[in-house]
Amino acid sequence: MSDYTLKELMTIAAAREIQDGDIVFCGTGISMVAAMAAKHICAPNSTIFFETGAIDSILEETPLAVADPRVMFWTSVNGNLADSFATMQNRFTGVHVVGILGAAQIDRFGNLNSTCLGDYTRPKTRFSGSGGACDVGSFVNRTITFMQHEKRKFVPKLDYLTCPGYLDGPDGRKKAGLPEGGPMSVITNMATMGFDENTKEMFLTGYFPGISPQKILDNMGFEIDISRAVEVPPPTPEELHILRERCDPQRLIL
Amino acid sequence: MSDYTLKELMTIAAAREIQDGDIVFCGTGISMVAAMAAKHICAPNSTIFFETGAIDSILEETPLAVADPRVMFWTSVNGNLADSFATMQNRFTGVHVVGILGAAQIDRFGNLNSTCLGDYTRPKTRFSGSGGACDVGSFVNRTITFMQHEKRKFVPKLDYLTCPGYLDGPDGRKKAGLPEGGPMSVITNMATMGFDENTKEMFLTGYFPGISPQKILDNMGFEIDISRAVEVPPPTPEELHILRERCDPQRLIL
Amino acid sequence: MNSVSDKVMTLQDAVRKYAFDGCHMSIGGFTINRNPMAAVYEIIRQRIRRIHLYAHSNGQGVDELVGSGCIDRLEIAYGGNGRFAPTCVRFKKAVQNGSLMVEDYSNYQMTLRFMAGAMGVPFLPTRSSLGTDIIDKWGFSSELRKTDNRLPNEKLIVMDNPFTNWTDAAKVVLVPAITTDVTFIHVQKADIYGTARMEGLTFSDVEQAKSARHVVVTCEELIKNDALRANPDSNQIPHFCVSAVVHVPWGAYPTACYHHYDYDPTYLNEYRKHAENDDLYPAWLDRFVYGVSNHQALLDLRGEAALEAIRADARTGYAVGLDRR
Amino acid sequence: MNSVSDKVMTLQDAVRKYAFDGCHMSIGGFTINRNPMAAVYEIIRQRIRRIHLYAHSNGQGVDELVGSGCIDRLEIAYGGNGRFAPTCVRFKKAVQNGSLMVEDYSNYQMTLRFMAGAMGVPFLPTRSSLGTDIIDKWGFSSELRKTDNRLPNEKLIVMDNPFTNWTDAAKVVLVPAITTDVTFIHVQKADIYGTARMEGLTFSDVEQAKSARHVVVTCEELIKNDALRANPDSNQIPHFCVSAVVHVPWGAYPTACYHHYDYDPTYLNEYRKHAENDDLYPAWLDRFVYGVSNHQALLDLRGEAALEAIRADARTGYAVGLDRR
Repeated sequence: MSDYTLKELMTIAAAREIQDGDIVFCGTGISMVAAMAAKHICAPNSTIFFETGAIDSILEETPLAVADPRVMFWTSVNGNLADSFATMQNRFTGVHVVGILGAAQIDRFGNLNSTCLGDYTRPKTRFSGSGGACDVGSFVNRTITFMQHEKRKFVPKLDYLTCPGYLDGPDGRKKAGLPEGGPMSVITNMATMGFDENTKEMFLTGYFPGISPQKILDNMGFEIDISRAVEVPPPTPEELHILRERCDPQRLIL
Repeated sequence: MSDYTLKELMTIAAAREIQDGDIVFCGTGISMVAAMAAKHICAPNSTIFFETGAIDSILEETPLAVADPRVMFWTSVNGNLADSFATMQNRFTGVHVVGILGAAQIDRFGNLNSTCLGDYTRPKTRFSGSGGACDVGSFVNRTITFMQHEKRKFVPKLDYLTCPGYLDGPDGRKKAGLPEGGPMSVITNMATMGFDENTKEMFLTGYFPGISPQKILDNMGFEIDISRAVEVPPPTPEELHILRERCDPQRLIL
Repeated sequence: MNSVSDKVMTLQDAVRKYAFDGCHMSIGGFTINRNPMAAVYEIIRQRIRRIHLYAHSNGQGVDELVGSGCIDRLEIAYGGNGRFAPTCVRFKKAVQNGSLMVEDYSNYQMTLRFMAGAMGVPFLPTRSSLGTDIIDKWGFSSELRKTDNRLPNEKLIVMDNPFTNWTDAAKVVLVPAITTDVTFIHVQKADIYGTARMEGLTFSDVEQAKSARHVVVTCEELIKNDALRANPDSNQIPHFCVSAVVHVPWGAYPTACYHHYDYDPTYLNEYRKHAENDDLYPAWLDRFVYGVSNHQALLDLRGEAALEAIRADARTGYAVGLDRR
Repeated sequence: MNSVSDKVMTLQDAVRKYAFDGCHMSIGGFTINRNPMAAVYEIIRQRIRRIHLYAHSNGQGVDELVGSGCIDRLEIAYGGNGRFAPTCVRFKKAVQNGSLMVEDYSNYQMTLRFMAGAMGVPFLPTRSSLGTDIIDKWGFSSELRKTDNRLPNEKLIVMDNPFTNWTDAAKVVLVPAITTDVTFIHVQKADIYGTARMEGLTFSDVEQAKSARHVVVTCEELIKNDALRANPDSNQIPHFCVSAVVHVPWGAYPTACYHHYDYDPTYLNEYRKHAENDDLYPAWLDRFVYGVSNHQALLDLRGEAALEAIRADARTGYAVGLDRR
C-alpha cells in the first residue's frame, strides 16, 4: 500500500542525490520541485539556480517555466543567460554544479535526445530542442535525468544526440574535448539508475516498491546490469509533507 | 594680442571637429573638456562616453581620471569596460564613435606610441601603456589626437607602435585586418593636422595665430605638406566663456 | 541609430519602418516572459513574410510568428513554452510538415552568437556541444550557405585549442556572430531617446539589442530621461543602440512582465488548444490577432477581469495565488 | 568556494589564507577608484613576494604593490593614475631599472582575458591591436613560457577568420584566459555569504572575480542577506564565487568609493612626491603602510578632517567642491 504518487517518489529520489553545498541547475517541472525539496531534506546549503540567470530563488509558488516571474523574486542575484551558462562552463564553479535534465530518448551512456525522431531536416516528431540541456551536459560535474520508463525512450541509438553524457564510453568526453563530469543518475517511473565508474554504462541502482528488475528491463531497449540494485525506500511522511506543503502546494507539477 | 591660453585654443580646435550625433570617447584631461565644450558649441546631440563604462555623463565638475566618480553621476547608463569597448568594436555603433587620444610619439600615418622609449623589455623611458588607446584606434571611425609639438614626438619611426593609425599607408589597416576608419586630426600647441584622403599621410590643415608653417615643420621629425594650411580661428568670446564657466570652472585641466 | 533625438512612434509605424519581407530578426524575452507580444501581433497583422528569425527560447512569440506564416527560417535553441507547451505547437507542426527550415543550437550558443554580434567579433568560443549532433547536423546546407551571404559559411567550427591545453581545454566550438536587421524587445521603462531599463532577469535581451542594426523598444512606462538617470546602474540599453521607442502598456501580454503583470494561463491554455487543431487555429488568429486593430483592442477583447487577475502584486512582482492550472 | 556559509573574517586572516608568495593575483578598481587599498596595504605589510599581478588600469593599487616590492611580474594595460600620475611613478621606475618584468595588453584585451577566465574558455577574440607592437613584442619570452605552466604558451595569436569574411573581419586576435589564485575587490555592500553589490561603474571587477579561484571581498557595508535580496537586479557577485568577506569601511581609501567618499587628492599628491624620490619613499612606506597595524590605524593617522573633506555628497556620490589641485 502506498499513500504517495509515483511522481512524488521520483522527486524525492532525485532530491536525495543532491549534496549539501551543491549549486543545482533546474529545468522546468519536476526538477524544480526536486531541487526545492533537497533544500529542505538533505542539502540546506545548496543553491538553486536557473539558466535564465536567477540565483538562489525563494520559490514561494511553483514556477511553470524557468522564465516564470516566480524565479526572479527575492533572489541573491538576478543575472542573465550569459552569466548562468558561464557559471557552469567556469571550472571553479562548474565542478560544484549538479544539473537536472529530462529527455525524449536516452542511451546506455547517458546521452540524451530532446530534438527529434526521424530525419533531422524532416523529422517524424519534433521536440523542443536543446534549450540549455546541451550546455549543462557539456559543462557540469554531475547530471540527474528524469525519464519515462519506456522501451522507445531507452534506445540503443539516439535519433539525435542533443546533450552529451559519456558519448561512446569511458574516454568519450575526453576524446571529444569536453570537461570531466557526466551523468550521475537516471530516475524513471520505475527505477533509479547509475553509471559504472569504469565502463560508464548505465546500471540499475534501485527499483521502486512493487516493481521487479525484470519488468524494468522489459521496458528498456537495451540491457543493463541489475545485480547491484536494491529497493528504493519510499518517501517518508516528513518528505511527503515537505513536497506537498512547501514545494508544490498548488499541485501544479506533482 | 590674445586673451586665451594655448590649451584653450587646442581644446576649442578639437571641440569644433566633433559632429552632432557623434558618440565621443574621452580620455583624461583636455579631451574631456573638448568633448564637454563640443556639446555646448557645435554638437548638442553628441554623447560623451568613457572606457570605464559611463555613458552620457553630466559633468558638473571636471573628472581627473576616466574612473573619477564624477563620470558616474547622472549618466544614462553606468556599465563596465566590456560594454564600452564593445560599443566601439560593434560596427553599428563603432562607426559613430570619435575617439580623442594623446601619445608620447606619433608618426606620419598617425600611429601612436604611449608605451616606451628604447628597448621594450628594458626601456629608457616607460610610459603608461595603451590603456584603451589601442582599442579605440583599432575600432572607431575617427580619432583626434592631442600632441605636444616637438621634434622628438613627431618621429619617422615609433619606438613602439601602441595604437594603430593608418599603419604603413593607404592599405595598412585593411592588410592588418582592422576595420576602416582611422585618424582624423592631430591637434598640437602650434597647429592642426589632417590626413590625406589618398596617401593617408599627415598634412598641415591649420596653424595657430602667430605660428608660421615653417616653425611648425622645424619642430617635427618628418616633413609634411603645408600647402593646404590656413590660420586657425581663435576661440570666440562665447567659446571661451563656455570653456571657463561651464567646462572647467575650477581650472583643473586648462 | 546613434542620435539623442525623440524616437517615439506608433507600433504600426515602427513595424512598417523596420520590419520587412525577408528581414533577419530577433525578439526578446524567454518562453512565457517579456516577449514583445504587441510587436509580434503587429508583425503578424502587417503580414511580414519570409522572416529569418533568431531565437534562443523565445517561446510564445516564436510560436505565434511561426503559426501565422511569417517565418521561413528559424535558428533556435528551444521551441517550448514551459508547462504550457513542452514543445511549441505550431513550431512542431511547421517543422514536421516541412514548411519551416530550422537549425538547432543550444541556449548558450545562441546567447554567445548574439554576444558576438554585440561585441563586433565574427565568433565566440565555447566547449558546449562537443561530441553532439548539434555539431554534425546542419539545418542549412553548405550549398544554401554559398548562395546566401546573410548566412555564415559554416554552422559552427570545432577547433583545437590554439593555446595548446591552456585552461585544460583541448578543443573549442566556435559559433558565428548574429547580426540582425531588427530586434524587438519589451522593457519595463524607457525614455524618448531609447535608454531602457529591464527589471528582473534580462535573459539575452541586452546582447540581442546590441547585435541589431535597428532596435525597436516597446515599454510599459515611457518615463522622463531624468527618472532613468537617477539610477543609471539599473539601465541596460544605451539610447544610441535604439531606433524606435513605442509606449505599449501590457505590451508583453499574454506573457509576463515582472513587476507589472503575470502571464495569462487562460489565454495560453486556450492558445494551445486552438494551435493543436488546424481547423480551429485560423479562427483564433482571426479573432485575437487579425480581428483587432492594435494591442489595446486585444486587451479590450480580453476584458478588464482577465487583466485584473494577472496584475502583479507589489511585493513579489507576480500575481500571487493566480489559478494557473 | 561554493557553500552558503558565513565567510566573514579579518583582513589579516583573509590575506594570510588566500595570498601567498608567487601567487597569481588581480585586484579590482580603476586608477583612483575603488581599488581594494586596505587589502593592498595588508598584502604589503605581510610582505607577500613574487606576485604575478594581472591589471588593466588598476592605478594606485598597482603602483603601491610594485613600489613595495611585492610584484615580480605584471601583465598590464595602463600604468597611470589620471591627473595624479600620467605614468605611475614606482611602476615606471621598476620597469626602467629592470626589477619588474612587464607584458603589455590593451584595456579591452585585459578585460577579455578576465572574461575568458570567467566564462571557462581558453581565449576570446578581438580585432584590437592588429598591426601593432602589442602583438609583436612580448614581455615573457617563448622560452620562459615553456618553463612555467602558469603562463600560456603564446602571448596572443593572430588568426584568419575561420568563417572567412563573416562580419567583414578578415582576421582576429585571440587573447588567452586569465585565471588567478586570488582576486581582491572592494564593494559598497556585501552580506556574510559573499553576495556583493557595486554601485556606479563596475569596471572589470565582475569578470576579475569570476576568473579567480578565490575571491576576497572587502566591503564598506556588511548588510543583511535580505537587504540584498530586496533588489537582486543590483547585485553582481553571487555568493558561490566568494571565499572571504571582510568588513572594511573606507577600504578603498585613498582611492574613491562612489556614494561613500572621494579620492584623497592630498594623499595622492603626497604619495607621488615621495614615490618620485627614492630617498623619501621608504619613509613614506614606513609611516603610512608598515607603521600602521591595520586600515583603521591609517585612517586615524590621516585624521578626521582629512576624511571629512572627501566624504561623498548624498546627491552626487562624490565630494562636491573638493580642492583637487
